[in-house]
Formats: sequence, structure tokens, C-alpha cells
Amino acid sequence: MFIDALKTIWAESGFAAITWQQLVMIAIACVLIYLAIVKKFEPLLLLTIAFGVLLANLPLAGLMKEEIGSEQGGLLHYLYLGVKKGIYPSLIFLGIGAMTDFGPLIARPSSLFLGAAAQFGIFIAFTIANLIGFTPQEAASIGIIGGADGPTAIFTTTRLAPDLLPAIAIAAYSYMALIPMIQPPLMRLLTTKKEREVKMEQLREVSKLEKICFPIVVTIFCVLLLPSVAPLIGMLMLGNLFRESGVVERLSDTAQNALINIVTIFLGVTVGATANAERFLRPETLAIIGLGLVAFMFSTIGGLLLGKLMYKLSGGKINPLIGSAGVSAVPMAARVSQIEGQKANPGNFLLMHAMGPNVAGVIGSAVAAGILMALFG
Amino acid sequence: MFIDALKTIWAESGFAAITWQQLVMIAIACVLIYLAIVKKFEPLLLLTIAFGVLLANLPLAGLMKEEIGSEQGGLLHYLYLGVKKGIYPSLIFLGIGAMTDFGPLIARPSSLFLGAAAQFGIFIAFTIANLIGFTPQEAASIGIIGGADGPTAIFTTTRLAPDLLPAIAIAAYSYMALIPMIQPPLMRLLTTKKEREVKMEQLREVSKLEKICFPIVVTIFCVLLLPSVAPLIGMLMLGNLFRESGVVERLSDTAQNALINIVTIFLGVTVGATANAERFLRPETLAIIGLGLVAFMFSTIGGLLLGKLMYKLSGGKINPLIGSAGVSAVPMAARVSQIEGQKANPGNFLLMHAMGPNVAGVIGSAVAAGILMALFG
Amino acid sequence: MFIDALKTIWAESGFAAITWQQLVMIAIACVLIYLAIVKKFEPLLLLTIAFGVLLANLPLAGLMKEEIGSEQGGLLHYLYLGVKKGIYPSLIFLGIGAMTDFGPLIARPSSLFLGAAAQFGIFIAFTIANLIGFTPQEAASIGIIGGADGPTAIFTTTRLAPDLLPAIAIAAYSYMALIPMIQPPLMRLLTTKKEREVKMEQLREVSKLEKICFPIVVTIFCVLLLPSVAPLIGMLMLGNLFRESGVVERLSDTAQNALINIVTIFLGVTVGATANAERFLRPETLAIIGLGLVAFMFSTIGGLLLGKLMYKLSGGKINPLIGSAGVSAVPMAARVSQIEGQKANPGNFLLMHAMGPNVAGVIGSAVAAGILMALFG
Amino acid sequence: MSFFDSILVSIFSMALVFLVLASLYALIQIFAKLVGIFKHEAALPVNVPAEQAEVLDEGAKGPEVSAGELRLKGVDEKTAAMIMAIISHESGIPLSELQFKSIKAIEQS
Amino acid sequence: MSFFDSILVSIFSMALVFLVLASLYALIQIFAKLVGIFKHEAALPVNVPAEQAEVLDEGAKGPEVSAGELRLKGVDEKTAAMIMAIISHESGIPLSELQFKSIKAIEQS
Amino acid sequence: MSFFDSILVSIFSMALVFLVLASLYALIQIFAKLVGIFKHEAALPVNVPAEQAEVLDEGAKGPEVSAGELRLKGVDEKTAAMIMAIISHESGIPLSELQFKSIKAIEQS
Ligand code: NA
Ligand code: NA
Ligand code: NA
Repeated sequence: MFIDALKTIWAESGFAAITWQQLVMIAIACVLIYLAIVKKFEPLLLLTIAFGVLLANLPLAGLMKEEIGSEQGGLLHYLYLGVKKGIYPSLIFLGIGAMTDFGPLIARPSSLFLGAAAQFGIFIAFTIANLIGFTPQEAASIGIIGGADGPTAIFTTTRLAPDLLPAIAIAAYSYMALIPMIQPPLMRLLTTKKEREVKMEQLREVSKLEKICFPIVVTIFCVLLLPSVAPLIGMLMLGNLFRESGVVERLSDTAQNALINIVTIFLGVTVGATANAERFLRPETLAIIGLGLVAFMFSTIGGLLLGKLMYKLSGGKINPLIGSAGVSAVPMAARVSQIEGQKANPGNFLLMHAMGPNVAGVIGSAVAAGILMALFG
Repeated sequence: MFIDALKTIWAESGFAAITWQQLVMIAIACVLIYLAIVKKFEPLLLLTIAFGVLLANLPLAGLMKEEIGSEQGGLLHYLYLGVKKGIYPSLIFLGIGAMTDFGPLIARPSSLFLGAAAQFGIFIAFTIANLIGFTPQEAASIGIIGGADGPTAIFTTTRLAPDLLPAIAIAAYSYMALIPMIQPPLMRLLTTKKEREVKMEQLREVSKLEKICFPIVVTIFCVLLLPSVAPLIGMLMLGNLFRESGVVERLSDTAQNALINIVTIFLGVTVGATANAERFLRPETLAIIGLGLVAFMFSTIGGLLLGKLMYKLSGGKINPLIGSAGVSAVPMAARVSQIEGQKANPGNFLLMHAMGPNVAGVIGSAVAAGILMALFG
Repeated sequence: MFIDALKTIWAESGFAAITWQQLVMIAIACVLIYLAIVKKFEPLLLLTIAFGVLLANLPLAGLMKEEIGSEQGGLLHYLYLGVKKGIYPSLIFLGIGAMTDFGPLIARPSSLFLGAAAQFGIFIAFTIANLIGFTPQEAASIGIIGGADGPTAIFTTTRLAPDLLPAIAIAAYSYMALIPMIQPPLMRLLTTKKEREVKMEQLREVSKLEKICFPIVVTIFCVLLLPSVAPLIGMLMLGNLFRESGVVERLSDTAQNALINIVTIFLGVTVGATANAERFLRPETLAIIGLGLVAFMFSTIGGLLLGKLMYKLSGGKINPLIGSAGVSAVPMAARVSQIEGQKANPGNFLLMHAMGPNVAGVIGSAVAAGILMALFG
Repeated sequence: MSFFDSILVSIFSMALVFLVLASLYALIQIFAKLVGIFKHEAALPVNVPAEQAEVLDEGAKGPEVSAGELRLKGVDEKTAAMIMAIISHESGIPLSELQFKSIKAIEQS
Repeated sequence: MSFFDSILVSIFSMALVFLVLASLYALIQIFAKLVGIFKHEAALPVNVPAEQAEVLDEGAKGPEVSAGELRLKGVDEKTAAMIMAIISHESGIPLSELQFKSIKAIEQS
Repeated sequence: MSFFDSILVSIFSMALVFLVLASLYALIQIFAKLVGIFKHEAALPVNVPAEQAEVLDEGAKGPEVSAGELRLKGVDEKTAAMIMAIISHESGIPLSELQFKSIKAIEQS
């Protein structure tokens, strides 16, 4: 009899219900956890997403079960509402704004052009994705991986192509972690040693007034021009205003600590939990991973090529290596510029100069996302 | 063709849709930001509210768009639910309770009378507002500005006259910041130099037992008498119990940091975002601003006059300057008492003595709000 | 006329509406507050629950009023949604996971058997509760008090027998606080002095790799076998992975501070607020309190008896006193083992050895809860 | 609402505010007397040792009360820094949340 | 539910609890063996230098485990305070979250 | 969407991205000029004393910018620890959030 009861429990357990697809997903989750912990791939998001993938693929747990009538939904279903309604990505941008110093960008505003050029990959990937049969909404979401900005990619995808959310989020954060591998070969291929050796002039000092007005002016201008980008740019700039105003230290502190951390946990786990086997184990996912790499590469190339042009136009004052930092991926991409610059010329310190294009890239990808949402939303 | 596309984008952008009223609102937002940052006017709330005003008046952004059926709502619409349902003001009171030391009030409970007298302006403004045509609900909400207590004003207004929310919130916080300008002339007008010179006796020490029982007793008594005030007084006193009990340090800490900061951000931005042009640019708003000032002035006068009476009755032991601190506006009003006292007599330290009426004023305005909600809710 | 108005206010106040049952509940709340503050009975939860009991029994305050149509609900009704939908207990487990070091358990995995044996009281109480007329769902919820784990008890009860929530939550936390009184007599009764004197071998060092893999393996295995336990075990182990991975320090920190504290406040107040007089002042509540004590005692006995068996089987290497720590109640029960061990032999340090069964007990009661929810959910 | 009515409401409400706060006044007074009577029995057990409690107390005055300056009497700054670091460590309170009024050397006879 | 049924359910459930935790026991044992075998290959790369890691580990025992006293061996308190401040600074962990067991001077031959 | 259309959309969008960021470029340039003109009038009142502000500024570069090493010039480590503890105390910022680049002794003539 006891054996019978055990058989019943077994029959009702996940062991009996598990499919090979779910086993594959669990293996993928473990690989992502490995990459996050051992290789330190964007661990804040990837570790959390990976655990969400794990939880979503243990059968019968029902963590993402929708609430229907009086029947209770699953834990992650409720937490996922913040993703679905676009709240979490905006709140993460609030925290990022509070962490970001736009000083280097204000000191050398031409960085903005690099931040624009480094959105190039978005549209290359968009075009190819269209070509191979994705809908325009899907293609736009895939393209945005090339913006190298996690919250923007998640925000855009939840609006345009929610089915692709896990694949796009995982691809975006993975490639951001791989920036130190993706960019250097392209940087060396496209620039000459002479260009890479260029030492740049010290940035001028930026007054507190300029730093305070910057977020206000950017909000007014960008939201007027592209209303759909308001939640992202608005919150990013509110966070930055908290930071630069100097009078709301405690709000700035909470935005970049307790609040962003809580939201990161909820966002990561629930985005991961959308990756159930049927949704993730499709040829589309492989296509997305491939297109994501293409997008990152062409964004890098876009930034570098404009960097070269600015090198020419400035009479050799701009080191084109800072162009690749325009992809966002703050501050990883700027560090790559620093490292490559120092390889070419040990006395070369590009970090601060690359921070300008780097933060311009955040604005650039938000703008690109706004355009695509306006066109296809 | 490219020009055509640009024209379309322009036509669909906020630049084409913006009205002069919205431009005025944006200018008002910028003025409020200026006051918050440069003049340090209650920056935690006013800076956040001002940015909300800015965001709400950039056309087509739709941040406050309601969710209808399956159509997604705007970011701030969701965050605003916590204001609409009265949750944020209560949680802010939880944090304020955890920050407040009721010791000076317990040591000299006659401070409570000053905290009562300084609600005088509420009813003056209420009467005038009724007279000039506001509904009783609106008049009550306008009057409560004279309570000099932001969360109470917001809580009451969302229940009685949600349409007036932005004007009342902005007026309340602005006048709280202006306390150092509003009160001193009235203080010097209504008191004699001899009165202002009075040095008060050292407060007795308050035992831990009294401090712990205080929030419990106040909750039971006030909520029994005025059930409608339960969310405010209940949370204020729970926070204070966290503080005084000494056994839940970590809850007290979170209530006065992470939690209150998160709620302040959400409350501020969304209260600001209710200030769209149609709602705000009305003659009523000017009336509210005027009545708010009246309310603040008569609250100050009420406190001072009772202070003078207590000076008489106590045989000159009570300095009437502490009466004006009864308006709440913790701790600004108490500091004003301190400064004016020291001007009259450099050896005069009224700060601690003024803290009693100051925190009594918080209870007083919550009680007044409870009465008005019971009558008109 | 003024007297008339006062009479009306009085008639509409809580003083006129209060029942003797509510007075009894208020008295109970005050006793709980006393125990929490002066006797330091699990103050984080009991103080907060007690204040919730107080607020819920002040008549007419309507803090738990449900939202019906367009009529607004009470403050605590909204905060209670997180309990009702099982979100808060899971998030508390996230924080507990981030605080828990499973090292001692991994170093001596036989602790798991003690953690299993110490769930014995759950089923004793379940059987008796069934016998005296509770439904199986109610009996299961009452039994789970014997798991000595607050969030698990609350989670299970909200799913199986929400009507009993306040009684079960209060009983669970009270008995957890009483562990130092409940356990020692049983420990001395059931063990010989020779057994209590046993010094245990130093635990082996646990590698970082084992600590990282532990939460992943436990999640996969437990959720596969008992899908209904996924929200609890999943979040517990995610928190622990945050802790052990070493790469997401900021998420681990927020999970064990800001997030768990905010959730504790909301959970405590609203669980307390379910204790209105009609629901709480019933003979069932007394039965629950009695059965809770039985459950705690038999859980302790279960742990101790298996401890004695392991003492025999190991040839006297295992001190049976660590068995009683298997009830969970981290870290109180482990400390009791330490103290009793030192009484028998002043050179005896059992704390670390008792932490193994202690954390095993957390897993054990979650597993028991999962089984009961699978059977009766 | 007529002017007369609103005056009436105002007077009534103001009186009620006074009544409520006056009742609180009475409650506090009664309570203070009770505490005075039962002082010795009712004293709460405090586990924190005296000196530490003082430090906690000073830190607990809330963010509004400004700290003033740290005065050093008979101690050099190095020793002061050390004392501050040790107290922060022992009490588990970050330096930023401790407020020291003065650090004084005690003369040893 | 009949008494007999509830006894049955209890026995079954209790057995199942044992079964699940026994399986975890087996998994941990197997895993510990695997780790023993692959110890040298599988060692995780840890960037934190050894001494600092120790400090982190000690600090990580959670808020429940009391710190005990700080023992100083062959160092004066000033140096100890300095060491604590520097480690706090370098590791980015506030002093309040570091737990030092002892600070010992290393004899230089 | 046809290939031709998607190329068109891409060119148009890319141009628009450039246009928006170029406009921001123009705005920043204009603003910098304006600030240059009104520099003396528009200066914001800053209450923090200069040295402290510097410290704050260094600490504010965000968690991403690595601290590098602390260089000590003409000061021993004890003094450095003391300075760090005092600044942490005075500014209310935990040591873990302050980043010191170097501590230099100023020669007194
Ligand atoms: Na970008
Ligand atoms: Na007031
Ligand atoms: Na247990």
C-alpha cells in the first residue's frame, strides 16, 4: 500500500511530467548560472534570469500560472506584472540615471554623434530579421539587442514582441558581458596603430549648473520629439536629476540601491521565467542569438567608423577607439576602449574620454527604441 | 521623400501637439525645480513633484493614461494607484513616525493645546473657501493646507477633492518651505519683546515606558474617537512604536529609509503628474494658493495667541514663540521658534521646547483631517 | 446645540460601537506587544502582528474593508493582497535564504535526518486536530505550526485554511519565542547525562563550489518531487544562491535588508489585522494554541529520539542534543542545544553542529508543507 | 454650504480638535503619574551596557538634529579615530550613523 | 477524515519527508565525492586575495552568530584600528559588517 | 515588410537618431555658451566646504569606476586611516562609499 501511495506521488511529481525539452532548458539555466558566477557575465541580471529559467522549466510548479477568476495565480505571475506593464525597466533606468555621470558627455558633446553611430547594428539586424521572415515588430525587438542596453531591450520587447522576451533578454545581457571579446578584434581591424595611439586632450570642467540642467533639457526635448520614449528617458533623467541636484541625497541613494536591487531581482527572475521550453526551444531563438551578435558587431563598427571620421575632421585629436564605447554597455565598453588604447600607447588614458560616447549610447538606444515603438507599436 | 517622413514624425511629435497652456506648465515645473534645488524648498517632495508636472505636460507621452480593457496604461498611472488608494501617504507617515521623538511632547503635554490652536487656519480657510463658492469637500481639502503637513493634505484631498490634488500638494509643500519667511513677522507682531525673552525650564526626562506606551494609547484613543483617521494615525504610531520599542531596529531603519524614500519618489512624481494643464491652469488654483497662505498665517496666529494665553496663565514660564511651532512643518517651524527666541535673547534655546508643539501639530492636523473626512467624506 | 453635535460624533465614533469582544482583542494585542518588547518574543513579527490586531479591532476604522466596485478599500486590505496571493512569505524566504549558511549542513549531511525527524509534531497535531473535528485542510494548517517556521505556516494556511490565519501565525511565532522554555525539559528528560556530554568532531571545511551547487541541486530535486513547494524552496534557494555566488553582493544585501524588512512590516500588520474578534474569539483558537504546543513538543521529541538513535549508530559520536534543533526556529533552537550541551559539559560547543539540523529543519518543514498542500490543496 | 453653516462647522470642529488633544493631555498626565508610582517595578530591562546605550541614544536623534562638532579633550586625533572605529565595530553601527559629541580622556590618579 | 485515515496520511507523509531529505543526503554525499575527485580542476577562480577572503567569510556568518571579542596579539589598539579601517576601505565593506576574530602581529625573523 | 521597405525604415530611423542626438549636441553647446556668459551670476550656492566636496565628488563616480590604489605621500598609514575615519564621520558617508585617490602631506614652510 505504501508502495502504491509512493507511485501516486511519483505520478503526480514533476519527475513523471518532465519533457526532454525541459531538461534541455534546465541545462541551459545551469550553463547561464555557470557563466554568471564563474565568468562573471553580467551576474546581476544573468544569474537572476537563469534561476528564473530553471524555475519555469520544473514542471507543474505553476509559478507563472495566470490568475483566472477566483483561482490564484503563481508567485512569478504576480511579480511579472511589473515587466508586462513596463514598470521595472523604467525603475531600473531611474537607478541607472542616479548612477550616471553625464559630465564627460557635456564636456565633449560631440560624443553624442558616436552614441548615434553606434546604433548602426540595430538597423542592420532589423533589416536582416525582416528579410528572414520575422514580423516588423519582432525584427525591431531583435534589432534593439544592438543597443547594448538591457532595460531598453526588455521594455521594447514587452511592447512589440513579448513572445521573444526571454531570448532577447538573455542575448542582450550575454553579449554585453562578451563585449571584451567582441570588440577588440574589430577595433584593431578598423583602426591604424597611429590612430589608436592618439592621446586626447583633458576634458574641460563641467559646472554644476550644466549638470543640473542637462537632464531637464534632455527630457523636454526627447519626450517632445518622441513621446513613446517618455518612460525610459523620463525616469533616466529623473534619476540623474536626483543625483546632480545635490539636495535629495537620500532619494538618489535609494534609487541606486534598495529600489534598483529589488526591481532587478523581480525583473530578472520573471523575465527568466518566461523562457518555458515551448517558447524558447525554437529555431527563432538561434536566429535571435545570431542576429544579436551581428547587431553588436555592426554597432561597434558604426561607432568606430564615425570615430575614424572624427579623427580625420579633428585633425587627429579624436582617438577613434572611443567610438566603440558608443554601444552603451556602461562601463564595460569604455573600459575596452581604455585597454586597447593603452595597448597601443601605454601612456594613453581613454577611460574618461570613452565615458562620453558610452553614456551617449544609452540615450541613443533609448531614442532608437522610441522610434521603433512609434513606427510599429 | 525623407523630408516627407520627417514631416510625418514632426506631425506626430509633441512639438506639433503642444499647447500654450502646456508650455506654461513646463515653465512652472522649471520654476519649482529651481526653488527646490537653489532655494532648497522641501526638495524631497517639490523636486519630485516638479518633475512629475514636467512629464505630465509633455504632450502625447501618455504616462498617466488609464488602463482600459487590454490596452496598457501609462507608467505613472500604475504608480499613481498608491496615491489614489491612500497607501503612500500612510506609508510616509510610518516613516515619519519612526523618525519622530515624541519625548518633548510627553515631557510637557500642554504642548498639545498649542498643537490644537495651530489648526486654526484650517477652519478660517475652510470658511472663506466655502464663501467663495468651493464645495464643502473642496473647501475642507483647501483648509487642510493650513495643517502644514504634506501627507495629511494629500491623503485628505485624494478622498474629498481629487481634482484639486496637484494645486493643494504644491501649495502645502511650498508654504512649508516658506515657513521661515511667513512666520517671523507674525511672531514679532503678536508678541512683546519681554515675552520673546522668556527662557523656559528644562524638560523633565521621559522614561522609556512612557515613550513606548504613548503610540499605543494615542492610536487606541484617536482611532476610537475618529475612525476615519486610522490609516494616518495608525501608521504614524506604528512607526513610532518601531522606534521606541528598541527591539525592531531593522524595521525602524527600513521604515525611515528605503521604504519612505521609495514611496516619496512614487508619490511625488505621480502627484505632480496629476497637474495637467486643464486641471491646473484655472482660477481655482490661484484661489487655492491665496487661501493656502491665509491658512498658514492663521494657523501661526492661532498657535501664537494660545502661546500668549499660556504665558499669562503660567505666570510667564511659557515663551509664546513656541506656539507658532504648533503648525507642524517638522522641524522647520521649531527652528524658526529657536531663531526668533535667540534674536530676542541670545541665551535662549527654544528648540527642544518647540519640538513638543511641533509634533503635537502633526497629531492635530491628522485629527482635523479626520473630522473633516468624517463630516464630508 | 454643540452638545447635540458632540452626541452625534460620539454616536458615530468607535466608543459607541465597540463590543466587549473587541475590548478583549485589544487587551490581547497589548499583551502581545508586551511580550514582544519586554520578553523579546520574536519582536520583528509579533510586535507588528500585535499592532495589526489592535488596528483591526478598533471599530469602524475599516482598514481591512474590501474594495467593492468603485468604493475604495481599506489601507490594510491592499497590503494584505501580498499575503493572500502568497507573495510575502516567499519574499521573506528569499531574505532568509540570503542570510542562511548551509555550510554546516553540507559538512554533515546526516543532519538532514534530524531535520526530517523534527517534523514529527506536525503529523501528531494533524491527527489530533482531525480527531477533534477540524477539516483536513484546517488540521494540516494547524499541524504545520510544529514546523516552527513562520513563513511556511503562513503560506500553507493562506492556501488551506485562511480563516485560521491569525491564530496559527500568532501561535507559531509565540512558540518559536518560547523554544528556550519548551525544549530544555524535554531534552533533559529524554537524554542521559553521558549523551549530553558528547563532544562532537570538528566539521570539515566546505568548498565554495559545494555551497554554490547546493541551492541549485536542492531546488531542482525538491521542486521536481513536490511542485507545490516551488514558491518557498525556490525563493529560499535563490536567496542562498545570491549569497554564495559572491557575484551579486548588492542583491543579497537588499534581499536580507530592505526587501525582507518592508515585506515583514506589511506581512505582520496585515496578518494581525485578520484577527478580528469574530474570527479569533472562538473555541477553535484555544484548540489551535493547545495543538501548537503539542506540535512543538512532539517535533522536539522526534528530533531528540532520532538523535539518540544516531548516537547509538555512530558509536557515541553524535550528541543527541542537536536533534532538537531540527525543528527550525533558526537560530534559537541551535542556541538551546548549545546551552544545554554546555550545562552538561562546560567545554562543549554544539552551536555549529546544531546549525546543520537547524537549517535542515527549514527544508524539512517546507517539504512537509508541500506534501500537505499536494494532498489537501 | 451657507456662511453660517460653515462657521458653525468650523467652531464645532475646532472645539473637537481641542477636545481630542485635551483628552490626550489628560491621558499623558494620568500615565505619567502612574509611571511615577510604579516606577521601580515597571522599569524595562535594558540589555545594552550603559556607555553603548549613550552612543546609540546620541545617534538616534534623527536626521534633523545637526551633530555639531566633535570636541576632543585630552586625546589626540589618532586615538579619537581609533575609539570611533572600535565603537563602530563593536556596536555594529556604521561610523556614518554614530554621532560623537566629545571624546574626553579620564585622568588616572 | 477518519482517525485511521489521518494516521495513514501521517505515516505516509512522514515517510515521504524522510525520503526527500534522505535523497538530499545522498545527493550531497555524491556531490562531495565528485568535488573530492575533481578538486584541483573544479576549483573556482577566486579573485579576492586569501586574507581578504577570510575576512569576508567571517563577516558572512549572518546577524545571528555573535561576534565574540576582538583579540589583539602583539599589536596595539591604534594599529588594529588602522588595519580595520584599511580593510574596510579596500574591500568596500562597512566596518559594521566586518567581523574580526583576532589581529596578530607576524614575527619577522 | 519588404526588404526595400526595411532598408528605407532603417535609413530613416538612423537619420532620425542622428538628428535627435545632433539637436542635443546643439542644445548643450548653446547652453555651455550661455553658462559661460552668465557664469558669475548663475553660480549655484554650494554649502559644502571645498575639500569635503572634492571627497564627495570622488566617491560619487559610481560603483563601476574602480578605485585604483590609495597612494600615500608623506603620511604614514596610521594618519591615513585616521583621516579616512574622520572624513567618513564628518561627512556621514560610510568608509565603504568613499574613494580616496591619494593622501598627501602639505609642507608647512
Ligand atoms: Na546603445
Ligand atoms: Na499641523
Ligand atoms: Na521545521
